Amino acid sequence: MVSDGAFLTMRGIVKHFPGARALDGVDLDVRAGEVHCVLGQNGAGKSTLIKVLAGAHQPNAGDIHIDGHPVAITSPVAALRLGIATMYQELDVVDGLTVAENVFLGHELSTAGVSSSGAMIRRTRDLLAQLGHREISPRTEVGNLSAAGKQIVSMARALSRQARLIVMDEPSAVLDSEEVATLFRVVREVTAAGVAIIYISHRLEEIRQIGDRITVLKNGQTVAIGIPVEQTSTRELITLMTGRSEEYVFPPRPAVAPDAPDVLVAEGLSVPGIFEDVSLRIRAGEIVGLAGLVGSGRSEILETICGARRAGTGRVWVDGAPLRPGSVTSAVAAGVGLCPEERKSQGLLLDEPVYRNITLSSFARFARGGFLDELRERRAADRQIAGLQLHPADPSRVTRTLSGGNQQKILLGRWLEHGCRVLVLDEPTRGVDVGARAEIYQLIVALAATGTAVLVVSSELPEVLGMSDTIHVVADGRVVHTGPAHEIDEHRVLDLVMEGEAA
Amino acid sequence: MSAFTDPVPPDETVREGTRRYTLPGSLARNLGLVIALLVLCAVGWFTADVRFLDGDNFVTILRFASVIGVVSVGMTFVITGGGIDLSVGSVLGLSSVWASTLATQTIAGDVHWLVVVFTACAVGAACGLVSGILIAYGKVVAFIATLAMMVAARGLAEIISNKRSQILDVPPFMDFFQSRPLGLPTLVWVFLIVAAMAWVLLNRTTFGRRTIAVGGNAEASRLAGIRVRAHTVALYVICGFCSGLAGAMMIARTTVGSSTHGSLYELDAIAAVVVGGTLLIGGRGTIVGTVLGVLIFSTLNNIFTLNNLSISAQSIVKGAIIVIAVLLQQRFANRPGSSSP
Amino acid sequence: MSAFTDPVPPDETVREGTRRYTLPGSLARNLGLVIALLVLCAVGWFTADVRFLDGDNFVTILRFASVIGVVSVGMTFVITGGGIDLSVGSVLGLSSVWASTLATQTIAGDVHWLVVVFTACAVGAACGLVSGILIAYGKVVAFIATLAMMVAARGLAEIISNKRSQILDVPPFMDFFQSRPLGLPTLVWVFLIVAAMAWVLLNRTTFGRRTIAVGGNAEASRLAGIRVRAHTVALYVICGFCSGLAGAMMIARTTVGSSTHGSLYELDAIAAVVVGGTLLIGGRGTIVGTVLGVLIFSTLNNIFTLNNLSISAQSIVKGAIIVIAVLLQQRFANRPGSSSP
Amino acid sequence: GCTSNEPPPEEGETTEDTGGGGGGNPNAEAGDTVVIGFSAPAADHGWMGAITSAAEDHAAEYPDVELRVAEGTNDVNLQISQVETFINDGVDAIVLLPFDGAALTEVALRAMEAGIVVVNVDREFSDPNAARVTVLGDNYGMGVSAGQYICEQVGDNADAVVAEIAGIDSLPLTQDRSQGFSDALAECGQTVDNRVAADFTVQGGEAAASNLLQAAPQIDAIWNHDDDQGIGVLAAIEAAGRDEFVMVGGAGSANMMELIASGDSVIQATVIYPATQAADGIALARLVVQQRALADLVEVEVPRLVQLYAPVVTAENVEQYLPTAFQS
Ligand SMILES: Nc1ncnc2c1ncn2[C@@H]1O[C@H](COP(=O)(O)OP(=O)(O)OP(=O)(O)O)[C@@H](O)[C@H]1O
Ligand SMILES: Nc1ncnc2c1ncn2[C@@H]1O[C@H](COP(=O)(O)OP(=O)(O)OP(=O)(O)O)[C@@H](O)[C@H]1O
Ligand SMILES: [Mg+2]
Ligand SMILES: [Mg+2]
Repeated sequence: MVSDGAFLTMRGIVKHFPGARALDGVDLDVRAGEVHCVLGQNGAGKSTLIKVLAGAHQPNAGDIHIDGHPVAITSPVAALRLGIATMYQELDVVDGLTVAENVFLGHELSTAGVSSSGAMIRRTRDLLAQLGHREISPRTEVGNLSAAGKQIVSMARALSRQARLIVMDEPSAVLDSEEVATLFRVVREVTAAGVAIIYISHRLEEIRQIGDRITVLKNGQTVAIGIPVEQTSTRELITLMTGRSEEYVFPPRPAVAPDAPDVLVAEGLSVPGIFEDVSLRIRAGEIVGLAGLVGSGRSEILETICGARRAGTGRVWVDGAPLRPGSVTSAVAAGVGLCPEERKSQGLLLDEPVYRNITLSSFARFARGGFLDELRERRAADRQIAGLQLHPADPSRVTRTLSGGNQQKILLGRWLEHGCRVLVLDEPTRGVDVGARAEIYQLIVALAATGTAVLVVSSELPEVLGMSDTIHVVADGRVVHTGPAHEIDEHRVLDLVMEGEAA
Repeated sequence: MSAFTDPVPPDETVREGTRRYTLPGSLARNLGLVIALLVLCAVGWFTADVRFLDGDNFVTILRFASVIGVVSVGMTFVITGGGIDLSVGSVLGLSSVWASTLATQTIAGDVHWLVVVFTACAVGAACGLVSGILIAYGKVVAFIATLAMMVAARGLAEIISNKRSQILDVPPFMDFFQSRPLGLPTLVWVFLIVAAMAWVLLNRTTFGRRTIAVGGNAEASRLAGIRVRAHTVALYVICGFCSGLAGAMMIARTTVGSSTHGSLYELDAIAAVVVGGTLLIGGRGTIVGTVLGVLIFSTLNNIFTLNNLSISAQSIVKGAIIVIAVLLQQRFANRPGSSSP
Repeated sequence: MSAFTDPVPPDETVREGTRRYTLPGSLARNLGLVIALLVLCAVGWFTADVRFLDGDNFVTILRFASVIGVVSVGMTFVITGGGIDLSVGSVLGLSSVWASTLATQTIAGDVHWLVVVFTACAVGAACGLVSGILIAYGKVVAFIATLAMMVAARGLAEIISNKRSQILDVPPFMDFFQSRPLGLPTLVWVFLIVAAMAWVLLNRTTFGRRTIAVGGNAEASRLAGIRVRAHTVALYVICGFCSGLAGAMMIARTTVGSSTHGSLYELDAIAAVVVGGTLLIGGRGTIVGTVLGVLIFSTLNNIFTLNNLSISAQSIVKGAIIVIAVLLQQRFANRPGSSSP
Repeated sequence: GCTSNEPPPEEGETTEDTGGGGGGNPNAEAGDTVVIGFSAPAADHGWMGAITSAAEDHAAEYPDVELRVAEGTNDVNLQISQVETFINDGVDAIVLLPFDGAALTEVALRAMEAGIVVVNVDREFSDPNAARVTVLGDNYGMGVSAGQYICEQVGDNADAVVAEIAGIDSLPLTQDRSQGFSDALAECGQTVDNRVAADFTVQGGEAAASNLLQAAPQIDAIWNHDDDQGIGVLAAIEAAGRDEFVMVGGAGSANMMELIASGDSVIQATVIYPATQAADGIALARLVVQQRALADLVEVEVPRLVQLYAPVVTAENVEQYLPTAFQS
């Protein structure tokens, strides 16, 4: 039953959660030195599977073999001993520790309990160099790094374990294209040395680029085991995952009416040290994208427009009325809604039921004299859940237990429910599966069609270029180019960024 | 917005959804506490028999619970909103002193009894306002800001009262609080009404919803348009108001205002709130749990008094019972991540 | 989509980002506290002149700080690891009583002074062990578990001591603690050594780094292969050990073991730790800050006494100063998210 | 005994001199069983610990007394509910050392109305009808005695520095003691130059005293309100190596008396504030309930007010008081 040369074999893995059947008999086998991709829609059970493999969850049933021997992975320590290192989907770093300390967390180099920080720093510096990030100092506290920086630390940690199998759960979600390229270079290096990789991503073109074989999960079951990448078309993969055969496309849209009024106008915004002199205008029904590299300050621009940061200079108008600077409440009241970049820490009440997250900005509407009419509230939430095709479609489920893509949909649902003049999206499809991605695009486009202004940031250039009417290219806190999206391509954007940074 | 809705008849889903996955009901969540309380009552019954089961005895338990109960209800709001208030005991003392001094010295003579109550509540709310502003706008950690308030309010109370107990001589005040409408003392009614209003406020209003949101994730609430800082201030004002009201109740119970009133009530109140199942990190609060927590502690004290246990042994038993009550509560509430502090 | 060659040297971009926001170093982080302390000293100097600047006076301040300092150092570990320990004061009392009773009654006669110290530390560590197990394995919230320990330890101390002060008559013990190596009293040396060891433990060892990891992100620590529960127990044992040692120091300072020793030390210790800049939610701890926090409080007491200020006025001023010190500390430490409780 | 230097006169029990226990006294015979409820503040300092221990021990000596001890508490709310519980319970008598006399008056009145004998100990009610018997120490008198003794010691040195280490400053009894002290000092033209307050505990006394000694480089006399905190005060004095002053204690613990007797300490005198008050309260409650009288008096009823005497103990008369001193 163990396939040829398989390093790892998992058979019939079952994992139940209270109220959810995350894995329902999953099979997987991974060979040494290959990049094995695991695909599946949001909530298919990919993360749960790798958590079982990593010893973070105990399966209800199923066997795991390594090198043909049955093993019991009872704890994260056991998995690490077996040579399995994992980069989790939720960033699993400790903010209060330095980069080097995070890399060696759990297997510190020490003499008689005293940390050999010099040795750890040297090793970390080597690892970071290998990952192409010499500029990150091993002594920096991780809390000061961006999400991408944290992902790199997480990667360095996995490498430092000298593992035989490295599991990567959506590592590219927070990386930009260059960083993904570096990641792939490293992946090729380690696989050449015989290390196996399990790679999870929702970006199918990445799978095509780096993957050797693919296992596809659907609703907690395996629908394809170890099919070779070259012999499988993208369309086939999508069919396997979703049961439908549509590739995600940017739905064709009518051009914005030339006489459409400006909905959002920002003049000369700047936050000292982060970005300067940003001016934007978005007309009704227009989608405006900000393109740039990770760390260029796009998130801060969005936050400032939404009042979450106080601008050093500059003002923002919505429908001609100025927003009170530094007040999210006034922005929300004027119809500006922000779907933040870090949905767990900035967006969601993780321990509250789904419906309360959907109505977080609008629950006052379901109240009379301050008293909530929960039935009406739930009914409204239910409408959104159905419209968003949330899975599972249960308004009372604790939000923490939903998969990442579904959590993102909840955030969209919040602003759909609130109803907004300006929707501001920071990385709206991060960690979202192909099916849901297409749905999100459709939602955004349909929203624009009703006259809403949309401002979007995405690190995936094809996405931001494909979706937007107008593109602003941001480099190092400055807008270096503004123009219609169809007149520019990815290479041009990167050239502009390079010029902007050099300037 | 509503352009994409209704692919499914909405009514269907709601009914389905709400029925199948409702969060554990309030009873289930508080089952552990109810069991703990019943066990305690059984112990009281076995060890003290009719003396425990007597109706008057229950009134005694309730009367004792009422003052600390009102304080704990206020504390529930602050803790649910992600804060903590160490100053409740001192503020109780300060408002009792302020109100009684006003009544006995400043105004003297004919003071309407409501003025006493009103003064106490106002003083409490003012203290809460100061703490709240320090925390929400001054960004001082709640623990420290209210610790400072605790120290300062106690000192102010001592200065105002000159460390003497002020005997309140406003007969209508005493008459009101010593009457027993429907067989229960007024103090108990006040507690019950405050608890009921708090329950409605926390569970049925937008204010309560905001409190849970702010306590659960302040940043997400802010980005969703909630005025987090103003709301935080409001929570401390509520807590201060409750402490002030409790100060007036304390005057009613003791006939005096004193700077020593309410000492260590912060610990009692926090303990009752946490035993009740409110998360100390915020984001989840239960008034029913708090009330049960308060009742557990006051029943415990009552049983101790009825039985002749040595004072020191009482302490040890009390420690053990606190742990057991929390274990029971947690077992039934079945919350994830309850091991965090 | 990553078929692009690196058009921009990536080094440039990220370097910008990481450099711009480096946290200020340890000194800068404690600068606010140092300033607060210096301001206090200046106040002391202006109001009490030579009496404040006297060398003996500084020794007085240090001696006063030493006992609570050792407790606070232990508390720093627990809080950094994401917990809290309310039982430190009671455990201090219990270990002082246990050690002195052992020395005066059980063993009597010839007891080596180290036995006294050892007993106190062992009793403290044992209490910490019980709390730690309740918290880590019993999943009782830390606040409640240690509250129960606080109540129970005080009761046990009263039973053991029969509520009397046990005068310790072990001359070598007193001699040791009353000597002044290099001009500083032994008690102060003990404090300094404990603080130094704690600094090394927290900042330079695997154990310390894991403490920060556990406090900052328990789940990530577990996934990284750290035995979070065992580590948590160890933290409470350390805190208990420090309380026990402080109990022995208290005997040295007062010549007696008493069940009343250490009352309300939990608040003082937590205040010193938090004023020092350790995050109450865990994940960041500073021994230097804690030591400065303790010194601020003891200097404050000293200045009050030198100026013959009434206790009530002291309270009010103290409240204000706590807030100012924390504001200064936060201003310089410049931590994000410090408004959470 | 718990001190190792000198064995105290009796193991454990506190000796009695008011009514019960002694041989030959007709009141010692057992009568009908008396249920007595006892409530006092928390034993958070030595004197209060001695009070409760003495009460418990003394009650155990009577076969006809059933004592119900309530948890010691500094929360008047809790103490009121303890008394209410006793009332519901139908005890025969309540011995009450209130945390705050005025605050407990109303509930004591209710107990009296319910026919329960209330014995008020130490901290006085604001209404004399609230207790059948009141056993009082003399806090003001204590201050006066200490002040007078210090006046004698410093003589007519007008510049003498007098310091005071008070107990818990927010208690009325501390206010009374300080008042008596400064009144007596005024008689001889002295004032309190430095005043600090501790909290009746050893550790508090030590901390307050070390700062006080620093604040006042030259002192002529110190009055320390409480001998339990006095242990800490002496430790601080020893650590500072100071001995230029005389110190007067308060309450009268056995340790302090032994030091006074030994004569080689700065402590020269202490003013007694008996820790047997509650024990006496229990003895009196029993007599009232059993309708007996104080055997040595002609009066057939137990008196309404027993105010204990606050004598000054010095090296001359210490032997007389040592046997009844409390072990702090
Ligand atoms: N702790 C939990 N409690 C309850 N249900 C859970 C828990 N963790 C995951 N689930 C459920 O298990 C299913 C699988 O989730 P999982 O996170 O493995 O999906 P995924 O394939 O990784 O999705 P994504 O691509 O969005 O990351 C989901 O329906 C999710 O709601
Ligand atoms: N909380 C923070 N603390 C310190 N520095 C920060 C913080 N947030 C952002 N930065 C810095 O601000 C700059 C802009 O970062 P930001 O993440 O907004 O860029 P971005 O273009 O939005 O990238 P991404 O696509 O990853 O969100 C970076 O240099 C980043 O390191
Ligand atoms: Mg996942
Ligand atoms: Mg960003």
